Amino acid sequence: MSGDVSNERMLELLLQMARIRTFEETIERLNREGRIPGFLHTSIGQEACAVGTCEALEGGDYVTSTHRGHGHCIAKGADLRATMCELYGKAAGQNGGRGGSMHVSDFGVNMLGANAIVGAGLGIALGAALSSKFHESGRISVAFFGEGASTNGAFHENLNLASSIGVPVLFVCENNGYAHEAPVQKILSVPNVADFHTGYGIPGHIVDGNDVLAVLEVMTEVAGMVRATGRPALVEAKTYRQRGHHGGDSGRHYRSADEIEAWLAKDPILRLSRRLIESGVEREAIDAVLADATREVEDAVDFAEAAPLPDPESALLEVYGGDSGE
Amino acid sequence: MSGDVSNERMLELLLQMARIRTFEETIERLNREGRIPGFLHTSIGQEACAVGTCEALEGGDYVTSTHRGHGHCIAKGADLRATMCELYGKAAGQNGGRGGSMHVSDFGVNMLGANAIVGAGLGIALGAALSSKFHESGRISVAFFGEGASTNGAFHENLNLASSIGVPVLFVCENNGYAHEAPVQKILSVPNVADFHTGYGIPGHIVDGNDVLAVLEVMTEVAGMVRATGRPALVEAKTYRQRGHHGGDSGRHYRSADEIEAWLAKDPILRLSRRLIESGVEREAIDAVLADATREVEDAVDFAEAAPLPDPESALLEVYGGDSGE
Amino acid sequence: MIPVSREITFGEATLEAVREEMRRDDRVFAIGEDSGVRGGSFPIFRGIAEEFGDARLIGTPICEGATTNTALGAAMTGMRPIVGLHFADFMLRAMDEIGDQVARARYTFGGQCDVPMVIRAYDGVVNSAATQHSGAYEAIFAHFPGLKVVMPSTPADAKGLLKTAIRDDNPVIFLEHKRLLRTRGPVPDGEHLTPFGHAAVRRAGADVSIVGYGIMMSQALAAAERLAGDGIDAEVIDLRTLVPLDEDTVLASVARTGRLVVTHESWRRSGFGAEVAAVVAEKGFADLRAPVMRVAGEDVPVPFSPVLEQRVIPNAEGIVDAAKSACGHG
Amino acid sequence: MIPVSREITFGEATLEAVREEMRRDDRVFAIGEDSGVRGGSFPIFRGIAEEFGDARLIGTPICEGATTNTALGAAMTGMRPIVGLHFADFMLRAMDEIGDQVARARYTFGGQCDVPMVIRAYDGVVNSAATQHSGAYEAIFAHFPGLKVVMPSTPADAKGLLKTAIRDDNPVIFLEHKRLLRTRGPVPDGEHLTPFGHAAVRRAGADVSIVGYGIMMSQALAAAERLAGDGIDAEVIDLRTLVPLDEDTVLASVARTGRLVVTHESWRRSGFGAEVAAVVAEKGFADLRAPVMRVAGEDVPVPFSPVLEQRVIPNAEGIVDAAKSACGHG
Ligand SMILES: Cc1ncc(C[n+]2csc(CCOP(=O)(O)OP(=O)(O)O)c2C)c(N)n1
Ligand SMILES: Cc1ncc(C[n+]2csc(CCOP(=O)(O)OP(=O)(O)O)c2C)c(N)n1
Ligand SMILES: [Mg+2]
Ligand SMILES: [Mg+2]
Repeated sequence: MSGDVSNERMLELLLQMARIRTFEETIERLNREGRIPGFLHTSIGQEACAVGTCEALEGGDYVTSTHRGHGHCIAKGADLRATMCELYGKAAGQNGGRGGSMHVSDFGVNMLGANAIVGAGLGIALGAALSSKFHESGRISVAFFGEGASTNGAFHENLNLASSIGVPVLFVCENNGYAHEAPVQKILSVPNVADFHTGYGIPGHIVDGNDVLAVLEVMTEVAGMVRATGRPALVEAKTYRQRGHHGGDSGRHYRSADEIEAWLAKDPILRLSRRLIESGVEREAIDAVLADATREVEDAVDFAEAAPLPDPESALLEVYGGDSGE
Repeated sequence: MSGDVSNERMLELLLQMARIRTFEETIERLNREGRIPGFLHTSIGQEACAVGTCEALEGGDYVTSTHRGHGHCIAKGADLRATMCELYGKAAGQNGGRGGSMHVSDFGVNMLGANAIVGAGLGIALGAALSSKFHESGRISVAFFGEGASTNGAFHENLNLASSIGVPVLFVCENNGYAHEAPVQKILSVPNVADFHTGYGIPGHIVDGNDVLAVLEVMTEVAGMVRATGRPALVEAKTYRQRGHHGGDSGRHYRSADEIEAWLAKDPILRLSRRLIESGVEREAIDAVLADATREVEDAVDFAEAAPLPDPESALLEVYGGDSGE
Repeated sequence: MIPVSREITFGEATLEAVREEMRRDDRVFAIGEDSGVRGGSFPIFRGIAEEFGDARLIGTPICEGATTNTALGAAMTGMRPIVGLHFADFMLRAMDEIGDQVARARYTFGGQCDVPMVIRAYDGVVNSAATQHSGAYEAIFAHFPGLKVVMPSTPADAKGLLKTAIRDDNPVIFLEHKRLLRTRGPVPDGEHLTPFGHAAVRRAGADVSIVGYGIMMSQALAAAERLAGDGIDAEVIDLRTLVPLDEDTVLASVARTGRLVVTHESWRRSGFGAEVAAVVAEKGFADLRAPVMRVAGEDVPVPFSPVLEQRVIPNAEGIVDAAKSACGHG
Repeated sequence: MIPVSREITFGEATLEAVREEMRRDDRVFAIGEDSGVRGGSFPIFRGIAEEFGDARLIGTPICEGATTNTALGAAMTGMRPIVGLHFADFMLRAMDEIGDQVARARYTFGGQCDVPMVIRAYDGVVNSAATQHSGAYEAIFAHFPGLKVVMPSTPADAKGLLKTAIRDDNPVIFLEHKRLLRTRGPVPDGEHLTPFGHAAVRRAGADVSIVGYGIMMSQALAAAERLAGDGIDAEVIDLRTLVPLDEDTVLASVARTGRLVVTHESWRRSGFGAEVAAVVAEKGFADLRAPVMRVAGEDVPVPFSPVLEQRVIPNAEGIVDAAKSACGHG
């Protein structure tokens, strides 16, 4: 399986995952140090989901995300400097510093935003897919969400609506085992979120979310089908949130050390690195990629540190905009 | 199947269905004549669902309903005079005339109300079941709802919540083929609402909703299981709305005459009458039951006609009540 | 002022607006519950499918929340949805979507996108529809920055304001009172747009300013007639849009009359009348010669029984009493 | 006035209230999202499971709507739920349930049942939580007849009002500002109940009445100190409960001072300050000697960046300016 991915492409996937990892480890520290304000939810350990999925997309495709959205944003091609500025609350952030971590976005690459309300991204992605259908653009939408979101009515309404009206949207559940402190089996009665597909007459798939090559393979197939048929699909990626729910949560008082250890051993970056070695790539080439990621993130930090804050008065602008229709 | 129901019991079931039928035919006319105000949604053709289900319950069990709630209310044992008064907007209605058709209720028989918001009754039934669990009363709750409600997030949230916390609530879907003008297959991608049971780890059943004996049999079994296990279940009764969505809708511009005819032939009262004849009951006995129903309803109308209107100033009372906690 | 060409109903006027804008701009489409979207008792998009095909009238299941966020996603990516949520009551089932998503997308994303969408619903009290089908929530929508809120009172405004709403690049909440739907009035032929933020002085007067919108306009005008009989010359102002609010017209009126009565059918407490009262109590205080009176719905869930229902909604008589009381103080 | 026995935090005070009432009455139970209900950053029911067992702290999935209607069904049938919805923002996802079901059940069913339930949530702006975690919707809840709305500003009131809320036979929306949770203050030992509908005069003064609630009380008191330095003697009134509203205390204060500044952190437009202004502009008009000023949140979705966030929330300085402006007019 996925034996046909070239070493070059694997190194590219590694770079993307390392970029997200380094970015999030860095902002985690900067947040603790008080340089980045607000709440942070990192996707450390889940990078293969974001990267494997976005790698299967075309540039014009749309993505929506959750409160845990840095990885999706970066994987979709968001500018690292601008994204870092957004986290710093600087004017040069994509949102002008108005959104921060829970609202990172880059409309330039059709990343339509993280969202702080569980389940809200699904409908927005559906609407973007409806646009694509109207425009006959051939674009599809991806809505990332957590397994916790599947306990909310928005999940059900949107899957049913998408199937009922027929639009090309790919619902991607990153099942990381926990919704804040709640283990998935406490809040869901089915073993797999993908099992819900039967209720909506759409295909459902499960993939190892810590194996970027497996994610890429499944997503390539499913995204292609969504594009070809103009109809929705549901994919569940089984993964794990290595950190706490957010910066202030160790994540250790409701999860066993053994469980965490076991998942660390399945770390997606580690796994791809091992795979690269097996495929004959030199350790140095891998290290060079990791160093590249570090350099990029450092550059973004330097840029954001030096960037100006927004003018306080600009807080009153952009509530309304565009043409007033008059 | 259901061969063990005595003729007496069948006649009792017939009386209950006829009572609802006559009641609704009567209020339909009174509404057209302007004597009963507001919107009316009748359940004509669906009586077997209400009667077969409530017959399987015990007196203390709770019921919640929808905008189409007269039948559920009467089947649960609500006082006919008071219910008629409520429809007239008279002071002697259970709600003092504040609710009308879409809010008929009788808390004296634990009928916790019709509800004009699609899907809202599910949570209220769930909460009543939670009460029963706290009180260890052995009571269960039934939430009646239409297949249209199963496209709303409230349906999904409540089935999942009920399963997750474990409460004795029986979700009864009356699939009458249409949500207002929309045929079920336009708004749902699964053939049966009961199919959703798999997503919530609860049992699901389908029953012929126009056969009161079949409904009684299935509900007796399922209600017993809900009571015994303290856990939810889902039953779908396949039935048909003989009338339009509400008084102002003929129901004929989006449904074929053939379809309507075919279902009229499956009328639940007709079917039970035929069955009674087959079981050796005299036509006279059946007619006597129907006459009883007519008399009861006429009595209720006479009572309601003569009953006083509420004092207009009472409109300002009962917004808050009970103990103010101070 | 308006060239009287023909009389049509309020409901017909809104359908004209939708049809004209859909012909003009193929990014405009309609979306709403399949049940009743085409016909039914409140035909919010009657005739649209016939002219434009099913592709431009998306019928949905009963999922107000998902429908609203879907419209948002479409609006963020170049379309111009008109959402029909039928009864305004059902908007409560999409309050997160309307208040937390639609209203804020443009601002939170730093202006990276426009959000050109209209959400239409029928609100207010009619014929014993009872509490869950009588809701009117304009005060709530006006609270959320990012939304515009429109409440027309005439067929001409219904058409002109709806066309303006559809062309606006911001989300517009467009609320149509059920009792207005069949009222008739003159509507100009041809292109007819009514700008936002411009109140209409429906009757000029010198003694007291009666400010309201929507269904209460007919009551306000009736009250003004009766007041005239008692020698009180009332000015009647129709706000037309609550957001943006035409403070200038209201303040200028109060500067002349010195007295203010605000009226709406929805609940008094924390209603939009309080906002108007507060604006005038601040910016027009020097002109005020009497207490600011509110004539609004009683603070109770709307009851079913006609005698009760009538007791809780405001009417011309209440406006007359309030205006007299204000003038008594003057 | 309050016998000072000990100082505890606002958050601890609410947990004391919950614990005491759960001990007192076994019909009282807690329900809320499983995620974080026990601990986490905002421990709305910390320690409850430990003392009362999982049976009386129902952990739910992420379904605010279903949870609220479930609590309603339990309340209608003899239980007394306390619902924890965490961030007030999430209440928008239960707006139909709160506004259309919970608020109206008693009235619509003609008093056949009581609805003894409390809905708790954390609201307001804190530390760049950004727009969807900074919401405060008291003006919306106050609009729905049938709800009571409580916004305590001190640990003592947090405890006393929450205990009163739990004993109330009507639904109570109980809103706790996130920035208040760790503030400390004296809380009396033993049984401590604070009645609804009684505002607290936090500082007596003769020149201007500053009326507010919740988080703005500290700003109002700071403003009063600064105003005192400028020779302006401000009275500071803490409403404590918005519904029922203690009109008498507010009107009596304005009768003495002739000037009113209303303040809240939530949005100005159609905010609760408008209601207070409207009540006084009607019932206290004869006493008013200056424009009624509102000092409230700017009408923008709360932005993330600290410099922007600070720009949009009101503070003592704004209250000082408004009070001076009012006094300048007097
Ligand atoms: C409607 C809503 N309810 C509650 C929350 C609070 N909340 C934020 S994240 C979260 C858990 C989400 O779990 P999951 O969907 O599995 O995503 P994960 O955090 O694991 O990525 C909760 C309950 C919210 N943001 N929105
Ligand atoms: C939340 C909500 N959305 C829309 C409506 C309008 N409405 C009333 S009944 C109905 C159709 C319901 O269909 P179904 O659940 O199948 O029940 P039936 O009418 O067939 O008994 C709709 C859409 C409503 N009452 N509540
Ligand atoms: Mg998760
Ligand atoms: Mg149906």
